[in-house]
Amino acid sequence: MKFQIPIGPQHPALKEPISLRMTVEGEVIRDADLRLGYNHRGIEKLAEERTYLQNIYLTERICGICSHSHTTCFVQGVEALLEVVAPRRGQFLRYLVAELERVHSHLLWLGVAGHEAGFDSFFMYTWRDREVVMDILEMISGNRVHYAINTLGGVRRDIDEALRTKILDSLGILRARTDYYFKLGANEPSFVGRLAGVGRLSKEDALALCAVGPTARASGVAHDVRRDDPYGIYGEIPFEVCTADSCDVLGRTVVRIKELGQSYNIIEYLLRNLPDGPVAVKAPRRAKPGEVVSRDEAPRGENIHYIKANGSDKPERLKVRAPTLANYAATLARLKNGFIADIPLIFAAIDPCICCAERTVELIDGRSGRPTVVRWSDLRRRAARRAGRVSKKRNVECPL
Amino acid sequence: MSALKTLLYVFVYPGLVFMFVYSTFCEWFDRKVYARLQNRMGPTHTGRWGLLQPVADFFKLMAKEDIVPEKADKTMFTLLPIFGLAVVATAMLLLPVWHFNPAAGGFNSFSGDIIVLLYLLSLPTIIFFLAAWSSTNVFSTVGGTRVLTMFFGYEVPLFLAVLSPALLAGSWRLAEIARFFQAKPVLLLVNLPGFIVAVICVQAKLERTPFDIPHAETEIVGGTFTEFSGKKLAFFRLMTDVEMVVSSGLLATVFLGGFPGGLVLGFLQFIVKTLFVIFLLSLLRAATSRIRVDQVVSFAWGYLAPLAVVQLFFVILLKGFVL
Amino acid sequence: MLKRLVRWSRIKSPWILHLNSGACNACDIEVIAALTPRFDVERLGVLLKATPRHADVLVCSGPVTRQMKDRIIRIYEQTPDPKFVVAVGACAMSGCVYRGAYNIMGGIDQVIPVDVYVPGCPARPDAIIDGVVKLLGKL
Amino acid sequence: MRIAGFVPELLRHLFKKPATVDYPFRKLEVPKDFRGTPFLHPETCIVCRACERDCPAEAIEIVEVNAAEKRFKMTIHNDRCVHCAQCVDSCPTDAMEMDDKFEISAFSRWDLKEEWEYVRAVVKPKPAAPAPQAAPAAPVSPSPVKPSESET
Amino acid sequence: MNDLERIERIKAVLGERAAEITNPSPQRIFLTVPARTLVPALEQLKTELGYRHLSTISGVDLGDVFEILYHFGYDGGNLNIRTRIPKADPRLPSICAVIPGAVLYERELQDMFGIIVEAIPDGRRLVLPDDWPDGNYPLRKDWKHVRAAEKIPGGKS
Ligand code: SF4
Ligand code: SF4
Ligand code: SF4
Ligand code: SF4
Ligand code: SF4
Ligand code: SF4
Ligand code: SF4
Ligand code: SF4
Repeated sequence: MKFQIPIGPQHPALKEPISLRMTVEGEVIRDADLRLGYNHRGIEKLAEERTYLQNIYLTERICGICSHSHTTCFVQGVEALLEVVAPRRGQFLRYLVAELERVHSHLLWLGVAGHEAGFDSFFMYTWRDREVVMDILEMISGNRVHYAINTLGGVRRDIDEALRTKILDSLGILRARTDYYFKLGANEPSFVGRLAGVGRLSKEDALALCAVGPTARASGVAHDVRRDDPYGIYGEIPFEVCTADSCDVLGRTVVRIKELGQSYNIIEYLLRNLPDGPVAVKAPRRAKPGEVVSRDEAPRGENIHYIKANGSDKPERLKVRAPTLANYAATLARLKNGFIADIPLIFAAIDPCICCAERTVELIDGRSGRPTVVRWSDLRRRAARRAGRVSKKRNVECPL
Repeated sequence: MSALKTLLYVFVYPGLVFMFVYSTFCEWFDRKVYARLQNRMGPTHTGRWGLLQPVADFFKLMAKEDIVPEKADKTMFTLLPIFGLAVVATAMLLLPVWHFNPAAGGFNSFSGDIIVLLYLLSLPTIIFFLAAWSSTNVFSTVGGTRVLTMFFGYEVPLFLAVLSPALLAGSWRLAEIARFFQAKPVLLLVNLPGFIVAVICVQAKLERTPFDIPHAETEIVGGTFTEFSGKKLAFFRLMTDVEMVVSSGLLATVFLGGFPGGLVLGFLQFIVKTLFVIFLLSLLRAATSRIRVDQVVSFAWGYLAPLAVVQLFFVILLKGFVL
Repeated sequence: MLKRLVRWSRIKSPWILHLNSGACNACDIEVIAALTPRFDVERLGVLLKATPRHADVLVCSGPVTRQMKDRIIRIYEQTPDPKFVVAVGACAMSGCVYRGAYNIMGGIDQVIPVDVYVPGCPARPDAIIDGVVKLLGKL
Repeated sequence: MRIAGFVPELLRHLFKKPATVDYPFRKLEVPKDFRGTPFLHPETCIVCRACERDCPAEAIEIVEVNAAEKRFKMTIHNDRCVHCAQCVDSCPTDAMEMDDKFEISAFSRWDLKEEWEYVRAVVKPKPAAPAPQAAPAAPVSPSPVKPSESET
Repeated sequence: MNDLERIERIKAVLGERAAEITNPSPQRIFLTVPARTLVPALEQLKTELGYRHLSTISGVDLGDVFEILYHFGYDGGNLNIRTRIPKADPRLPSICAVIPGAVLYERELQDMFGIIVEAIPDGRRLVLPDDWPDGNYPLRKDWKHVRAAEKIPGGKS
């Protein structure tokens, strides 16, 4: 007997609208379908009508969590098309902001994960500490979220000595807090039990389904664009690619926390070795016909922009693929032949903000069309039960 | 005179007026403590220190449009909130405060009132369930089922936990239990495990984290109350607050030695002791993450109930051999 | 007297429902950030509610995408009176950088009436609080 | 469940000052380069329309009121502006500037539109091209009428 | 392994199928493969040379033809496989059999360009709204969007 399950976006409290439809047979999902479009704005078409300069601000607004990674990716590509190279100080600042953004994004993710688990105090504490990063970013760029710091040929603002020391000081606080959360996470068995063994994505699957970012890294796939395809100055920065072998949600959490530490190191390195000089060079407005593929490592994984120029001051084509979409593909295919009970947890694992995945699931009987309602919560309960069994069987060790 | 006293009892203290004032105060206290534990300020600008916040919430809701969903069972939907409030108000009257005189009988103090009180405290759960059921919203329905599932988890341990002090005191009357422990305060320590069990059960009864499963907003929106708005929601909120006061009052009576000392001192004792219990509840709320329904049941039966039973046995042995 | 009481309570206890109709996430994050310790809107009696039935103020962010239009209207209708709508961010006011995109209907006010517009991209949490406070001041 | 792990931290904060800034009663300070609201110095605007061209959000609109008098009207649509300060960077004569106001919420979108009506300014080109963007938010182009960045 | 070696290897493996292969900038290789032989070519590249991480698929409307680019990431750079199909008959073989992760990108192509991806395992609409009129493909160059007039409530105060 086959059912159809649409998930969302009827949920009145949803944050960002997406929808999932699944066909299930008993407990097993036979087919999963993702329905985007609730948040589709048509940015790619719009980009063809805007100049390169305007497009920086447009790509920034693809997403408000990793806004900087999109502009970085875009600007890198356009700089290649325009044949300009950003000065070294400009590049240092650009990637400084990128790493700060990674910190803010991972802290945000931790908080939301806590909130999703009903652990509001944890959420409040991580978000309080996130404000430290937000303040730094605001001081550097003049805005809390859309930093608008990238421009063609460099960055728009410089930092002074006072700010430099201030950031270095703040790093101490952040490091201490991150260590604390690390310990708290490791010591809270209910939290660990909830995450371990859930949403398994084997290394083979992660590779076959082109997963990116922490999702892939938690499956032991050491993909990191910063190292694989070094852009900007990443070739000269020492850092480690953090991976975990547990292939589950817990692994993804661990990878994220470890990456926080790496980011602090990178930030420190960048600030200590900040070269002197200008932060930007002048860039022409028109690009010669040509095409470029630009990639960068956003907090959630590989981000790729394909830009084709036609000689005017507007791109002929801008193709954007944000990391979450790449992971949706992996997740969707994984859902097939998986258990209904696993849906929420799998989603929780790839997604930056889990709140949106909180929808009702409606089971529609394939034959009679009469909807039998299965609730998200039920699914989650089943999921957890299954997870408990699985983890007991495999005796999952906490890698923390 | 006694008629006047009864009237005062019913309407002023601990009756309706006090009930309203104190339960809103307790909600404020709870919210404030919770916020402070999270390094926030909590309600601040509604009245002094935000004291009037729950009152404002109440009146705001009273003045709001009241939507009855089309599919809902209209009578049930409308009556349940009022009925619920009436139940907890009655329960409130059973708390042995004010004219604290164990010798005198009266409508509010009789042998077995502890059982009646516990029974009255179970009713809200049923009312929540019915409310959820009658609103026919999917989220509410889940909420309702969860309410019932949890009910079977925590109710028995709570009964067992409250039973042991009663056994120790050898009475089924709240006032006498309290008096017994006032006479022998050392014996209160004996009941410590029971107290812990009872606090956890009350937390579950009040559906607060980690037991806020029936209205886990990240999972099922507003849960039980998804469809309730306006007055009905206001009543339900007030009802939960009163339930909190009554439960903490009950715990304070049986585990913390009641509220002796006549009008003024007794009143102070009442406030201090209930606030202490509420503080514990808030701390519990802040320190935990939500658990799942099946975990509630297994936790209750796996840990709470055995602990309560052990406590009970211990009390029986104690009573048999030592006293 | 009663009127004043009601008015006072309304000012003191605005419960919000957050509605994203296709925003870039930044405004949403800032709305959530307003709940966290730094800004803590609970000081002012603001609680984030999960269902429109409990809400007084709809805090909308993001331009209205074609797909979300009907849903926004439905949520607006589910909210009991008196209800207010706060449009947070340039998107919710006018569509900002997405103006002219084929899947965008424009700001929230193209679909439901808006009471207060909070500019910013994203609006800072304090700006959002300021918007809500201004709205309350108008009551 | 080891609840106790978190309790000391919680209790510690009970007696600490909350991290909250009591916002509407105590303002938060914005950093010195905060990007607030753009505004125009009409006396230096030469109507080169560079700001209008570069604005990503169609927030700047310049219309000619009277061609003979060279009167122009600029509208900044604050309901569209994304506060990116690109107009400030683009303006060759520094006629555009950002202030640090961000609490500009209004009850009507019309109240968010700011207008200036002015006669086109004639400004001498600045003597030397400043080192491009050495200073934050420095004007990008040295030439007043035709930003040289436009064609290369 | 540097770019040149990679190119040599690709040439060796694909032989005839590699119609054109360029290396416009370091870490970027562009390879043109005819649409007919796309799937076997990808298969070979995957099994023999290990190009298995598909980043995304881009479509470009070049007037009479659609150009489709498959962006593959590898350790140290990026391989972009280009293929062209006529706009009059926009048919493209699905590569999901080789790269299972490609399905969302292929669905996006269908939505946005009206390309018919043959044998796609799941061809439902992905990004466009439910009430989107059929036959409108936003990313085609000849498709223009007419803005609806914006009405600002209230008058000037
Ligand atoms: S990035 Fe994709 S989903 Fe987002 S607007 Fe562009 S086409 Fe739509
Ligand atoms: S992955 Fe996408 S949605 Fe998520 S933060 Fe990055 S750009 Fe935004
Ligand atoms: S997970 Fe985050 S990005 Fe995804 S829909 Fe939810 S809120 Fe939006
Ligand atoms: S995470 Fe949950 S509670 Fe928080 S805003 Fe999202 S839906 Fe609401
Ligand atoms: S106003 Fe700006 S920050 Fe807010 S949703 Fe729109 S683009 Fe994002
Ligand atoms: S700040 Fe940006 S959006 Fe606003 S007017 Fe200037 S260029 Fe336009
Ligand atoms: S760029 Fe400056 S000078 Fe030119 S029109 Fe704008 S404000 Fe005037
Ligand atoms: S170059 Fe001339 S036409 Fe072009 S924007 Fe500048 S002033 Fe206008």
